[in-house]
Amino acid sequence: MTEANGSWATNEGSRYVTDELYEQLREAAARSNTLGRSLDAAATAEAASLVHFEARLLDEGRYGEWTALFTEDCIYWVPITPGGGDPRSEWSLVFDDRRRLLDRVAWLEAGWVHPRNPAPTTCRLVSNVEAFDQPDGMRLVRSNFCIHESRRGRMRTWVGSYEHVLRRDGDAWLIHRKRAMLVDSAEAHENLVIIL
Amino acid sequence: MTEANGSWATNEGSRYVTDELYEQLREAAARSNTLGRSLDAAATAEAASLVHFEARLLDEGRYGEWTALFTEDCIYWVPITPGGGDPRSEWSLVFDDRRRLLDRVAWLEAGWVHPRNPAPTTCRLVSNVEAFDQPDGMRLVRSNFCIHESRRGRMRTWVGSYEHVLRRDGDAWLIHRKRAMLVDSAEAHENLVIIL
Amino acid sequence: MTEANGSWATNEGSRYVTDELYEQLREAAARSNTLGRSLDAAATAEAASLVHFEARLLDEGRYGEWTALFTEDCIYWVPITPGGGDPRSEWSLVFDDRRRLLDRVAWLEAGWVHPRNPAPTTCRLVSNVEAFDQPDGMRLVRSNFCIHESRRGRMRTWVGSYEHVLRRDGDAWLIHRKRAMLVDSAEAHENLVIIL
Amino acid sequence: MTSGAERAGRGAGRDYDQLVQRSRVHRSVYVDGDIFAEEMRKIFGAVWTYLGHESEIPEANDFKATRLGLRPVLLTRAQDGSIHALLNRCMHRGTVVCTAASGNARSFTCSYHGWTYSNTGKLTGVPFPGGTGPDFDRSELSLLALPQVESYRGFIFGVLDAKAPSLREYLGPAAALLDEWIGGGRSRRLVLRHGARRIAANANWKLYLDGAADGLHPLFTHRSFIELCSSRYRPGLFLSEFRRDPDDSEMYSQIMPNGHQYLDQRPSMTPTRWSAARPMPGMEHGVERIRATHGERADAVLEQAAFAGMNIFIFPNLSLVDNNIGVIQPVAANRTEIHWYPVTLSDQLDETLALRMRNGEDSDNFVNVDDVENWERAQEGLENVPEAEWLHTGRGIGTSEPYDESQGVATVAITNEEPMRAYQQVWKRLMQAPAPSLSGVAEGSVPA
Amino acid sequence: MTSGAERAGRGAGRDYDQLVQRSRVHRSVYVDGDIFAEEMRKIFGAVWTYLGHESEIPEANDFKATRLGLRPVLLTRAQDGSIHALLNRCMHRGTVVCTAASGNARSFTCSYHGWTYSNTGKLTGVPFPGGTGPDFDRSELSLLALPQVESYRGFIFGVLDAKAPSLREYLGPAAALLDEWIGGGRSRRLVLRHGARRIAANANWKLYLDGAADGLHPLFTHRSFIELCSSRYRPGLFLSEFRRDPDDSEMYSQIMPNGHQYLDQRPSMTPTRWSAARPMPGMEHGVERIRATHGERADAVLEQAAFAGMNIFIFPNLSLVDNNIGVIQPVAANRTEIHWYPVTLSDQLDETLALRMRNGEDSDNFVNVDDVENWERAQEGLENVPEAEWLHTGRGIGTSEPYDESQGVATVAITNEEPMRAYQQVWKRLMQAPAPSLSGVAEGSVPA
Amino acid sequence: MTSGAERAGRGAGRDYDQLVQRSRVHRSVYVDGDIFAEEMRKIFGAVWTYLGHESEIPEANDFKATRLGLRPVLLTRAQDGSIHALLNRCMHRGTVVCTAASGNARSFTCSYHGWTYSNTGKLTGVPFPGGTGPDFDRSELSLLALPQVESYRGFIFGVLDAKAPSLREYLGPAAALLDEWIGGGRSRRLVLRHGARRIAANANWKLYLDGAADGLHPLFTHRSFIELCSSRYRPGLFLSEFRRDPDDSEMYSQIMPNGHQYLDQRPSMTPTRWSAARPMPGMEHGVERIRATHGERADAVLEQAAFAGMNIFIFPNLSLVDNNIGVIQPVAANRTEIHWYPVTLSDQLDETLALRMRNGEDSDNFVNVDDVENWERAQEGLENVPEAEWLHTGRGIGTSEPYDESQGVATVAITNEEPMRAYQQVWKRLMQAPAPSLSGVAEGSVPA
Ligand code: FES
Ligand code: FES
Ligand code: FES
Ligand SMILES: [Fe+3]
Ligand SMILES: [Fe+3]
Ligand SMILES: [Fe+3]
Repeated sequence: MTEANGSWATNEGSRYVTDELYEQLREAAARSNTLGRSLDAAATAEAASLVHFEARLLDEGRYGEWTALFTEDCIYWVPITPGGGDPRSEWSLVFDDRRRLLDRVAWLEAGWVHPRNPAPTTCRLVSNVEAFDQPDGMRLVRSNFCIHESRRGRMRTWVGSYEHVLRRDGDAWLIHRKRAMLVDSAEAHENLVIIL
Repeated sequence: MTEANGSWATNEGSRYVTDELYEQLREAAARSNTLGRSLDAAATAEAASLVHFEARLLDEGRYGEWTALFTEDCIYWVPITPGGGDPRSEWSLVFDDRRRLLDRVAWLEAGWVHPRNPAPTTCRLVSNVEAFDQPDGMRLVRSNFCIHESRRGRMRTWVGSYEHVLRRDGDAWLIHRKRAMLVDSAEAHENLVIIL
Repeated sequence: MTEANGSWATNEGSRYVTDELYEQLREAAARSNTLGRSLDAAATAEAASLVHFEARLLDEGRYGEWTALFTEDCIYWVPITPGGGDPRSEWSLVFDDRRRLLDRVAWLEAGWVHPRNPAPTTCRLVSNVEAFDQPDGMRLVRSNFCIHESRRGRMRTWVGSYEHVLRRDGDAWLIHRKRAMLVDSAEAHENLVIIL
Repeated sequence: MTSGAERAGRGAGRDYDQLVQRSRVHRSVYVDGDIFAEEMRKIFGAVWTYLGHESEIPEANDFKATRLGLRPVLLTRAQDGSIHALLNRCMHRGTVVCTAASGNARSFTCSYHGWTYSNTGKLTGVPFPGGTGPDFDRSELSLLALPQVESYRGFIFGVLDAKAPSLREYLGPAAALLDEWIGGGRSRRLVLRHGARRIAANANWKLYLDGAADGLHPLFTHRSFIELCSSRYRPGLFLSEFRRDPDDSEMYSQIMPNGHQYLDQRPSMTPTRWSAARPMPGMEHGVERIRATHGERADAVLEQAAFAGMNIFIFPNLSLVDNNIGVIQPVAANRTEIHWYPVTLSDQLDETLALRMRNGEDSDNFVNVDDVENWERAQEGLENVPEAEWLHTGRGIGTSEPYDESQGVATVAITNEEPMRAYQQVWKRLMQAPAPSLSGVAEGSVPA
Repeated sequence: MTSGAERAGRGAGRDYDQLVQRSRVHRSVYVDGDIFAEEMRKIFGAVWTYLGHESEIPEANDFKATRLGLRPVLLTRAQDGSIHALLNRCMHRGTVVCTAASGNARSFTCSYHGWTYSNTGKLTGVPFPGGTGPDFDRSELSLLALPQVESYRGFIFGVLDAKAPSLREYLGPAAALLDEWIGGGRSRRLVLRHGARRIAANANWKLYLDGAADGLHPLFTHRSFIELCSSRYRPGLFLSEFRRDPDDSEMYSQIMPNGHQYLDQRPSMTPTRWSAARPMPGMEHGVERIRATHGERADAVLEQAAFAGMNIFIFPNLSLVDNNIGVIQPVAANRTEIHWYPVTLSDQLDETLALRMRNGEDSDNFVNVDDVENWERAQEGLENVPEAEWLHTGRGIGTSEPYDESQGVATVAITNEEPMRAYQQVWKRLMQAPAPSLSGVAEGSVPA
Repeated sequence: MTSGAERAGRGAGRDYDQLVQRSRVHRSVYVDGDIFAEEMRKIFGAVWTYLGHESEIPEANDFKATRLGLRPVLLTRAQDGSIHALLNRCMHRGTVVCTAASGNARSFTCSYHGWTYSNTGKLTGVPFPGGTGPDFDRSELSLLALPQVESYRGFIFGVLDAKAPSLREYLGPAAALLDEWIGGGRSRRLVLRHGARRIAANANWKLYLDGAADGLHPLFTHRSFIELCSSRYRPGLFLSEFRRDPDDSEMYSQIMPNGHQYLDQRPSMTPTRWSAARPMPGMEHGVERIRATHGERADAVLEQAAFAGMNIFIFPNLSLVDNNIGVIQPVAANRTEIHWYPVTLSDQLDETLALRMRNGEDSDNFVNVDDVENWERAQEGLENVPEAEWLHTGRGIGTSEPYDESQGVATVAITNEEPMRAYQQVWKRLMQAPAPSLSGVAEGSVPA
């Protein structure tokens, strides 16, 4: 990863995080429970293919391939406030721009994280995939997840819904924004050291 | 909801609940473990689109839109007896005709239900969607569900399989009958104050 | 079941379990976390149709129909070693050739298994279905499962991922190999008396 | 890790006179696991306790698995029709002998080493008897059986004390209430064959008892139901009467010896009980059919689908409400199940059957859930504030005589907490008495 | 099955002088459920305990649900602006009166039987008062309230002991640290309105305290974060100073009376605290904007987004770290929650807001998880090896004077375990004292 | 909330002579959490207890995480090849030092504050030693190590008592059985490198022991397997011999000093052990290959894939069954894990390997599950019926002499419960003795 050096501290991997972006995120979250019916079967299947591939990459720890699914100006966001709230003025469980997302992967992979020694194994069920077109040409994908995490004989579950915003990139779609909304986001959680 | 008045007490929202209906429900339940392979991908996707939309409406508390998915002579049934049993002579966890279904929504929405103060949040995974044609022109849909319900720091799960019977309504399908069969339907359950 | 007699002890239902087969299984497992994107929507839907049908047969205890989905030289394998390991030199939770698979069904159905008196009820969520073509013309299917098992008021869950290898049989696909990889395969488990 | 049963005995040192006073009860009575373990020995089975209903085991050799407190019990009907309550626990090494919920069997074979018991509990077979040795006496190793099992109008009760006075005596004036609840003369029988709804609450079992004859809570606890009825239907439906000041109400509560309680709701269900019924699925169709068939008797027939309006509680675990039998099943100090059995009548008309089912579901769906939530909120408050030691139970003191069992039946206002105070005196008396022993067990007994 | 509270009292017989010694502490202090139950009565509320912040209930009649140890508490602001801490447990039958997390209400009605309390705790209404009886005295049945509730710079504390010395006295020299943490003069206020992050650890609550002023663990516990910074960024970022021998460090720890502790991390954050900040989302955009707007004041403005660098711990449950308030919430002997509230300043500039949020998440995501894992590993080791009875707490003995509360503030090296030894002496003193009682409760008290 | 360990001591007051009698054992021995906590101190480690196998740590500096009762233990092979059993619990604050299941390491660094221990347990490094203070003596803070660790034929055992007689002495006549089980002369070694199957049962660990040499239960417990064999295959397969009256059987059980037990199943596996094997996957192919390669030796070679037919139990936690090592891992009074390790022989032929694996899975899949269910049913019955206090253990009394350890080996019929009675006497003796202490720990010990 050539990005993994001090130059990041002033590079583009974070510059797009502006008040305007925050406002977009806040509005999108607030709007998210007004969606109608999913697009047709083809669009839904296309979306499912991507979110299932993504889930598999995470379950198998293929983080390099995983980050390659994201746009350069991506956001990976796990709000605490049910529904999303306002990330500009509130804490999130996770709020990653591309730089911090790469930090996170580097941190996971370096091997020093005690709650990942030994590393948990995970299995992600992602169902209820639905797809929607946005006015800006992006593709919005909703799905629900249930992640089982096993470590040292104990099992944890992480449950909630995803909203992926996809941007077309040639023939394919890239993940532009990913929001994971835990069903119990504002409650106490044990250590979160996996990517949702 | 203009239906929400005393006139319901004698109206059509219940009149279709006859011995014949009970017999149909009993027979359909008894037959339900003889189904073969699902219809083609298109029919399956169409079915999935509907049950996933329904699940999302329930997770988001959009009860008005949810009831609009049902036919005027609908049944929402959650049997206690594994397999279904005979609803005419047995209790169910839920047995709603349209009137009682609207009662249920009104009851939920009025805000007086103590176990919903505060209201639980839910996340429904609905998978294994399969679709079948019935001789009477209806479309039968089978799926499995796992609903996580979070409230005041505690998580509950409700697990089982759905059978939706859809009736064509112009271009679309409406839910004519919905049966939710909990995998532990005859066991003790904590408060059931969500719609399954 | 005409197979259910002593002739099995020397018949073809096991003869294909050779060192070569073991080597194939070991290699396939080792390769399984290098898969790319799923095939198109049609192939995925076809695969989903089969694994969902299979899941339903198991939930409904239709074991005769279930075994009919498998090839004559099938393998049903549940490794202990995460990722699969080497079944030739390691124990598995289950390692069935066709003969032992039929043994298992006969054992379940005969009614003498104490932990199945009464029998548990199950509900299988199978999601994240993806399909891949193999060089040998077989169709590989990946999916994730969460099985809830209820018995005498207690609920257990079995969570992990499946890999089905399908072989074409005329118009249809048969299950040639099925591998169920529990997310906690190497941890302690309570009684496993269902088919995963 | 601590099983409930092993703790019995630890609760023995409590000063129950301190814990249960006339106008207050100590929180430990609801939250202390040691007291709970003690209750499982000293309440359940120390007095006549409901075990099941004859209609659940109608044929010779029928059986049903049930519990007496926490103890697994097989309720059997022998070949000769007699009813037996056997502790479902092998006398060899303690294995639960039968794991089926119900069935028909002349004998039960333990799955571990094959000891076989008749359905009267007799050890009839031990494998390879040549190896048992000379001291082995099969006759001493019958399943422990409740020394007394009796039924009244189909309700089967059992007691561990061989010398306990008769069931009829124990029921006292409640027997007549049971008759009245069943109605229709001695030949009418109840039928439990309509499934069972089991609910679980994270709360102490006595919270159920506290509400058994209480007319104060419905207006607040059941507001969601009352509002539903009034907003979507009309005044006068079930429970709406609880809006009124109970001093103006014709409803009343009654206290009986041995902890039994009663609340008569029928005065609020007029002109007929059916008229108070909330519309239920199929009502219009059902009513039309009944009116067409039964003419002037239609109103009387419809009463078969209406709630009984009688709330009878037989201490410690049987509750008759609406048209249901509720069985209180304690699980832990802070966990209780209620098993609701809808019942019908031996002369139930086919045309009222479905209406009766649907009507009953209404209470389960829209009423009971609010009770459960309040029990759980009470348990939470009681467990977590040690400084607030007391439950207040003094409402109505001074408005009625302190209940004394020698009185027989006492009638009080429905918001008076005297029924609660009365059963608590019974509870205290039992907790202060020694635990009952089974013959053959007491000798050799080891203090736990 | 055993509720925590019921066990209070069982821990009473412990010989705490044996269990807490100068250079070691007995494992039972961390694993024994009876001691935990005792702590919930004798530590939480026996001294001034943090309950919430004024900015969480800014308006008249605002309320917030919180806990005092395990006890559910309603923190209310009355119509007149006064603040009250009410035990959220109905005086009738113990029901939790209010299940909302926060809101605005003049009164609270119990969902069970409708008793209504004002937001100062007064029982203002009982339904159908005609039936209560002559002995019923509403004035004796107010919600139990903490007899003393005071706030300092917006931090609200309460204590069960009506005669406890003032909060200001209890805080002692820590009050000045709070001032310094807030900064900007007395008119600046803190704002808690940015959500809360609740984490759960399967470990005893005191494991948090043990690390509150400890400068030894970061290099090892937080190695994942330190490596992340150095491998992907540059030297000198947050926590990297802990690599150096603390004897060469300018950082220092302080011990204060009543168990309060302090670690000053600012000497490691130079030239400005902001300069030690790890890059966070939006940093470049934010910094440019601030530099453009504020010119030479930009560096000073950026300090608003930087960590405070002061680690203040107010015994027993309030921790100020980074820019967050951490509240220690014990759940069980082996379960603890920490509730982190990011705070901003009343004069926070809009342009530093998002940076401050993002910066704070960094510690939560990449730092705290390693603490939690180590607490859980410690709990596992402590629970399962009875032969290894002791935690070693002797580091630094002989390098500094044994702390005595009469000293006021003592300054020690950041790896010296004297702060831990000091709070343990306070803990021991409290555990050896009787539990506090609430007026009206003590009389009538029943030994649990 | 109550950790198991904290309860040790509460079980101390039990009258074990009352609880364990010649023909019966009290239920509390199986259900009482306090007795369980006591067992974890007084049984596991008080006598030689199995910890692991040499083939699991073959190389210098290999290690494996295991448990001694509940205590986490690191089993290490030092650079010099010596084997050590270290309590995996940091001497600083109790943290589990190593969370890896196995690996190769010369030293272990605690993740909390960086104390470093060699793989012989020595504390070799403490960070920033300048700050420890003058009293800090590193040599006193080594990881606690089992004072005695010995192995026999690769089986590694440890004991907490420095003065315990040798392992060889403890094994007594069981050592020869181990030799026989391994077979093939002293040069043959066992290999544990084939994974491990861990099963969990909601039952007390001693239920495993009760069946270790019991020939009565198979016909009933394992009926599903026996029926499978006879319905789909032919007579004479594994376990089918248990259908016959054991008095006519050539199989026999043996009792040895220190609680060891043995059941010889080989007489039922004729003409060869392999001939009793149920068909397993790959059998035809494997047999053909072996016959083709080995000619007349084929039958002998196939015995390598067959079950050993010897059931050896070394008290308290090692069981040899089929071709597996079973390790009994107690978790709670009502929870036990059995860890099954399939083993092969150092001279195992490649062509028998897969057959041996597949054969072993058969027992796991179709046999053991029925044992587990019966243990759980027994636990359920034992926990919930306080009035049925006893497990009956009297079968065979009067048919053989009461076993006395001075006898050495005693042989009894396979349905005689004398082996169970015999180990219970050992259990009682240990529970009546003081708990073992580790040097340096006893002094300073605090009664829990
Ligand atoms: S436990 Fe019932 S026969 Fe042995
Ligand atoms: S418990 Fe609060 S009003 Fe009765
Ligand atoms: S706990 Fe191990 S180094 Fe501190
Ligand atoms: Fe009620
Ligand atoms: Fe830290
Ligand atoms: Fe066995």
